[in-house]
Amino acid sequence: MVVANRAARAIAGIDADTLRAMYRHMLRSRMLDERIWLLNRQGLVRFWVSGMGQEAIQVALGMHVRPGHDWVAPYYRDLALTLVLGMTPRDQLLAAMAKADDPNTGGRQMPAHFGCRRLNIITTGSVVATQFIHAAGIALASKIRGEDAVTVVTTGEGATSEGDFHEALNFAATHSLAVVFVVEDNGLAISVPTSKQMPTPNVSDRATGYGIPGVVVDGTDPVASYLVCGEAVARARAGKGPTLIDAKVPRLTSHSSDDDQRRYRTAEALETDRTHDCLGRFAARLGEQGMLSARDEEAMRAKLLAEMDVATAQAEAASDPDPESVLLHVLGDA
Amino acid sequence: MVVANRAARAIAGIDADTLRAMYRHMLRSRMLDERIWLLNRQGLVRFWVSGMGQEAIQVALGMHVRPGHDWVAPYYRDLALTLVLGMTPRDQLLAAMAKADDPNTGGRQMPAHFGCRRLNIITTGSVVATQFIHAAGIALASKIRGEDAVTVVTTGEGATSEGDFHEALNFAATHSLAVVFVVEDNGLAISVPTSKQMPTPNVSDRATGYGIPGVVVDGTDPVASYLVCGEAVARARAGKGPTLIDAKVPRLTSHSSDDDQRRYRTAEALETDRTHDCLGRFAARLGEQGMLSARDEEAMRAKLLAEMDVATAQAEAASDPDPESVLLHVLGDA
Amino acid sequence: MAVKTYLEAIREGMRDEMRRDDRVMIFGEDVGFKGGVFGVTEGLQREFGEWRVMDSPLAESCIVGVCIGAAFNGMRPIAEIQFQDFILPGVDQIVSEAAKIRYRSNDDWNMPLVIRAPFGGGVHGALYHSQSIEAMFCGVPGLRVVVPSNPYDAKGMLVAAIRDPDPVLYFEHKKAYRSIRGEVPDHEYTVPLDRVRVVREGRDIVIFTYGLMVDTAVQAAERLAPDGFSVSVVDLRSLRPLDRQGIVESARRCGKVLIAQEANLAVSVSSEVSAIVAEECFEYLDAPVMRIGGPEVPAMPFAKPLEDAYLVDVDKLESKLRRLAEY
Amino acid sequence: MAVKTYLEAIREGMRDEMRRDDRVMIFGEDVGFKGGVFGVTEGLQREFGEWRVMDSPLAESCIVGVCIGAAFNGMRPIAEIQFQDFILPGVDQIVSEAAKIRYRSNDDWNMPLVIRAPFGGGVHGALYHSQSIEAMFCGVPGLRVVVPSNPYDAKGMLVAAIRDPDPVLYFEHKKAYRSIRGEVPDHEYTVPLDRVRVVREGRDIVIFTYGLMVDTAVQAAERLAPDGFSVSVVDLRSLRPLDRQGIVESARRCGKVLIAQEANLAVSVSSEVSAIVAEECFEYLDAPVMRIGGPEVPAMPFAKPLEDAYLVDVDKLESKLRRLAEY
Ligand SMILES: Cc1ncc(C[n+]2csc(CCOP(=O)(O)OP(=O)(O)O)c2C)c(N)n1
Ligand SMILES: Cc1ncc(C[n+]2csc(CCOP(=O)(O)OP(=O)(O)O)c2C)c(N)n1
Ligand SMILES: [Mg+2]
Ligand SMILES: [Mg+2]
Repeated sequence: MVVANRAARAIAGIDADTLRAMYRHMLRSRMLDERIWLLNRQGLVRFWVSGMGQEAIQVALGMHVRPGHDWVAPYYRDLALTLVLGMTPRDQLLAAMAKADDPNTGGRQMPAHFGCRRLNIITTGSVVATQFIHAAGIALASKIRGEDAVTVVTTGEGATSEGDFHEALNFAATHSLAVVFVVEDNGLAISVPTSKQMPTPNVSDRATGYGIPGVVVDGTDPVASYLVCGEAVARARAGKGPTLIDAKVPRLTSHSSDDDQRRYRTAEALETDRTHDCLGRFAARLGEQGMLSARDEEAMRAKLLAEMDVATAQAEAASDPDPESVLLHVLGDA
Repeated sequence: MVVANRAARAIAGIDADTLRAMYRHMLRSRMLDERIWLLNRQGLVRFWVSGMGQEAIQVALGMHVRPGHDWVAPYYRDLALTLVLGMTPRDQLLAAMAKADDPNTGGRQMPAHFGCRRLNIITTGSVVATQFIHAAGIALASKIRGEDAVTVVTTGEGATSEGDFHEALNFAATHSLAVVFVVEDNGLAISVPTSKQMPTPNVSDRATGYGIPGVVVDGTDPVASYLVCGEAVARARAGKGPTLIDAKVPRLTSHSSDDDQRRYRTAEALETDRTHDCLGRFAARLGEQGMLSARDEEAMRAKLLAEMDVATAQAEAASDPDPESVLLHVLGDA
Repeated sequence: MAVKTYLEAIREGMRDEMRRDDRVMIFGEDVGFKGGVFGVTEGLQREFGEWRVMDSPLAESCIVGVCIGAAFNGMRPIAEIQFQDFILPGVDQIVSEAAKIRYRSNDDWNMPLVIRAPFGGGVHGALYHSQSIEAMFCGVPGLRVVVPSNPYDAKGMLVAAIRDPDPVLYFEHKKAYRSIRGEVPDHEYTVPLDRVRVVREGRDIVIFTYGLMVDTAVQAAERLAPDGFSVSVVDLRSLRPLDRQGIVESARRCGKVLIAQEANLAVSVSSEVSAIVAEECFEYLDAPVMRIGGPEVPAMPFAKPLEDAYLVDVDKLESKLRRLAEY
Repeated sequence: MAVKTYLEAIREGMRDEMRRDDRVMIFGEDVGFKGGVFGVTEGLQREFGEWRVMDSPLAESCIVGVCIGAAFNGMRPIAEIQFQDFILPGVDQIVSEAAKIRYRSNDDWNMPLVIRAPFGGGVHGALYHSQSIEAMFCGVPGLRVVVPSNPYDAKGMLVAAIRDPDPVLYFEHKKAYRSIRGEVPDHEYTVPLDRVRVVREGRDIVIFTYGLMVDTAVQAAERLAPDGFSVSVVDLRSLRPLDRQGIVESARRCGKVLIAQEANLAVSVSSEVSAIVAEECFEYLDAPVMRIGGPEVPAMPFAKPLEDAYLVDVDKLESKLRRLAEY
């Protein structure tokens, strides 16, 4: 990739290649997300729950994970995270269209119910908050075997009201397990604002009570997010225990394709969210630093668009699950 | 009651009558507790779970509750609390011997599963931690109706690991409900020490994360406990929201009559606990202040012993539940 | 009488009771300003205010437990669980607490509480937005479990549930919300919580069923009429307690019994109805008691071919019915 | 072969598997230094260390969820729930997660997990230390639910459960711990998780039962022998999946069926066994399928007269059996 002449070499110690890679991940996720919305409106995807606006923190986090070595317990908005780890637009389009070859669930679950054994991404269901405890258990196993794998787990802020959130933090902190808890805090649980969900504005305020670090970060700032996640992962890997990260993000779409947020949010709130979109601001910042020219960006988009087109075509052409397979995989062979 | 000549009028603003009343409550509970252990060894009580060592905080709390106006969600060690509120040794002996007239449960539940509608003591089961959320719900109803009733809820420290603890604190704090959460922290959940239960030594450390006051108090010190509970109840009554009190207490007995703590605790630990017995130290303190002479104390004991004897005889003579009543009270009449 | 949807009938039941009794309140995720993810509580917060139609945190044990607490303290709460699938974090509060409060306190306390939740599939809801897990509660003494199948019952049973002094789980088929319509009186009425309803009278076979499957059963029954088979359809309405007498009467009269449900069969409502028939109708039966329901797989998958394969539709029900008719 | 208690057999099953396979670990309240409230894990922490026999916090969702996580990451965890009654805060992790992991991931993941818990009454445990709520899980696809009735099965089925690639709920009758003894081989063996065991052969009536009630049933059966009634006793052993073939064979051979259990009857294992018999044995039955179990009340009370009234003992079982014999 051509870099503008008097380009900076790094921002806050993160080199230009890494920053460009991060931007590309974010853009790729956004374009895939937009594609899936389009397919939803065309009737080819029956449900979608989007990650738009939350890409920066996800990509920042994913950059520190060693795929297949570390462990990931994601939630449904983590499209960008799964791409960073090695899943592909084709994988997620197969899922979106509920095709037999969907590597996440074989078309059995709604789209955005991520999972991939090869990459140590555990299978996720729809019941929020259960994955917190899984993450603690995964990290316990790593600790018992003396491995340095780190487990990262993500969630929305609403789900932190569930008891499982507390049980997981309590256990992980008690045994200094290598877990990074990341809250992608978009201020809403469907229609319920944080003020009716919890008594303080920051989930990370809870950290003190468990004797672990709690950090608030602008989750739309890839640089700040990268640094915070890097520190938390390093801490975990060094055996120093969990960190609770509270990443503030906007929710750029309705809760899901079955929802219409204009019915419960003001026009101003929607506009404010749009001004917090991570993508354009990051492109501008990289541009200012001479790390990404408008031409670079256009070329990147063009390539990604081609990727989306191919992947869409492949997914559309793929087979539906066999009706009789509904009976398979309840129990294995003893 | 005769007060020694140059007696102090108060300790820390608590007048002598109140202090003596508190001592009497503590002693009465202790004597009843000892009586029930005796009956257990005689085979007349099939199970007992004791409050010995935890009387001071319970009595201190109970002194601030307006019985029948405020609400109480107790746990199984709260014998002393129930006595302060107005239940009697006879009531609890009927329960201990599983008699039909047991006002708590009619002999249906194990002893120490307290409840009394007349006194707004909700019925309690054995599943720990569920009562936290009930307390929040009770307080919500009071708030909706604009009443100034306060709800107090107690627990051991082990039970705070349950998700319900978090869900209750989160909800009560979000809506500034009039709940006082009291942890009777004896350092053990059956055999599991705090160090394996939670990451910090004090449950009250959690309070910050919910934006509410958290206080550690010596739960064997009736004076300190009285002040802390008084403040929390006043705060709640004034509509300023919940407080989390972490009262440190010893566990002077095995977990229950089915347990033998000598199998998992050291002789030193048992001895340390004995030196933290609230009862003798409070008697001595009142004695030093001229508020309670040895003669007063003996007279008090003698009266209480007579009460225990009468109550024991009454409970022994009371009827067992009718076998056919096993079918009653599953559903009411619609 | 106005024709209303199943959803409107439920909303009206709540609204009318809230107007009559200010102890009635609603608590659940998104029930307030948004009016619930299905719109069942739409408009109610505007009428009754933020405290009586209250958004809960995202925590089901909290939803149920807070309602239990409020009921201790004189309220008549209605908890809304967003999907029946998500009731499980609240199971301990329902089964260990609500169900046992009257019994364990020897009648000192009782628990007037309604827990509403949408269940059922066929709405591309996949594993966690399609389940029918009511059986889990139908074995629990101290609970009532009811499922209305039409707007009239929906309103009348909900009003009865709100007035009932014990915990009632009131499950609504989410596909019925806007697809099932019927006449609903404007005046106050209740429908008993523990009586079957004979939806269609027949002589040869009786189908016991509940929820949206009542409709499917009526359609299947009609398909057999031209062939001279006369099929009863009985809506169970109450899954706990079951109306033993109502079941036995129809089973004895018809002599052939089919139990149909959307849920998987093992250890379910279908099992208990079959066991009751076995106990009480031995000398009246002309054929084995048959059952049809979901397969023994964890839940309904998302992909359309899999969802279709999972669901009992009119065709599948008809062919089972013919097998029984021809026995 | 040495004679051991039911409790010793369970402990030995865990110990042997832990020696053979260092992925096996135990996690639960008080299981470590104390060795569990019943002493089942006594001595195991000494042998295997604090990490493989680990005291959990007092939090059942955490117990199950941590074991799920550990199983994702290559371990073979055994969760101990202190009493079956206290499994309910962990139900979501069991039913929404463990049971659905293989299916929802399209076989990408599986969940080799054992959850042990003592159930049953007659030990003055009152409402919350006496329950038999296994039925709640027996309708859940993706789970295995087993109950051993004797030391030989207890060890062999536990070893099989640990090696099984899916979640197994392994329920132990707490009154059997020290009261039931039997021969237990020292060598390695397993007992299949899904086969009934014919405990006693008879021609006239078959009793299907499980857990401690197997013993009661054998005693009741013997009381009828002098009167010329020949009674089979079949131990179900696996409550999910039920051994359909094993049930049908005995039911057909005997023609009269009694199902006995400690749990209340509605929507229970007894219901499903009855429904299976109804479906498969219609032309073989000489009498109605009968059931006996706990009453429909929330749980067993504490007072001795109430506990006795609740429990099915040999006398009650005998008189039910005589009614069936005389039909
Ligand atoms: C246990 C449970 N209850 C309810 C739901 C329904 N539900 C799905 S997403 C959601 C809101 C989640 O909000 P948050 O955790 O903030 O995540 P966000 O969607 O905002 O990213 C709810 C209530 C669920 N999936 N699981
Ligand atoms: C949900 C649940 N799990 C387990 C138990 C069994 N149990 C009863 S008391 C207890 C320990 C409680 O410890 P703590 O909360 O510290 O109270 P303490 O007995 O020390 O006062 C346990 C594990 C229970 N009653 N409820
Ligand atoms: Mg959110
Ligand atoms: Mg304790």
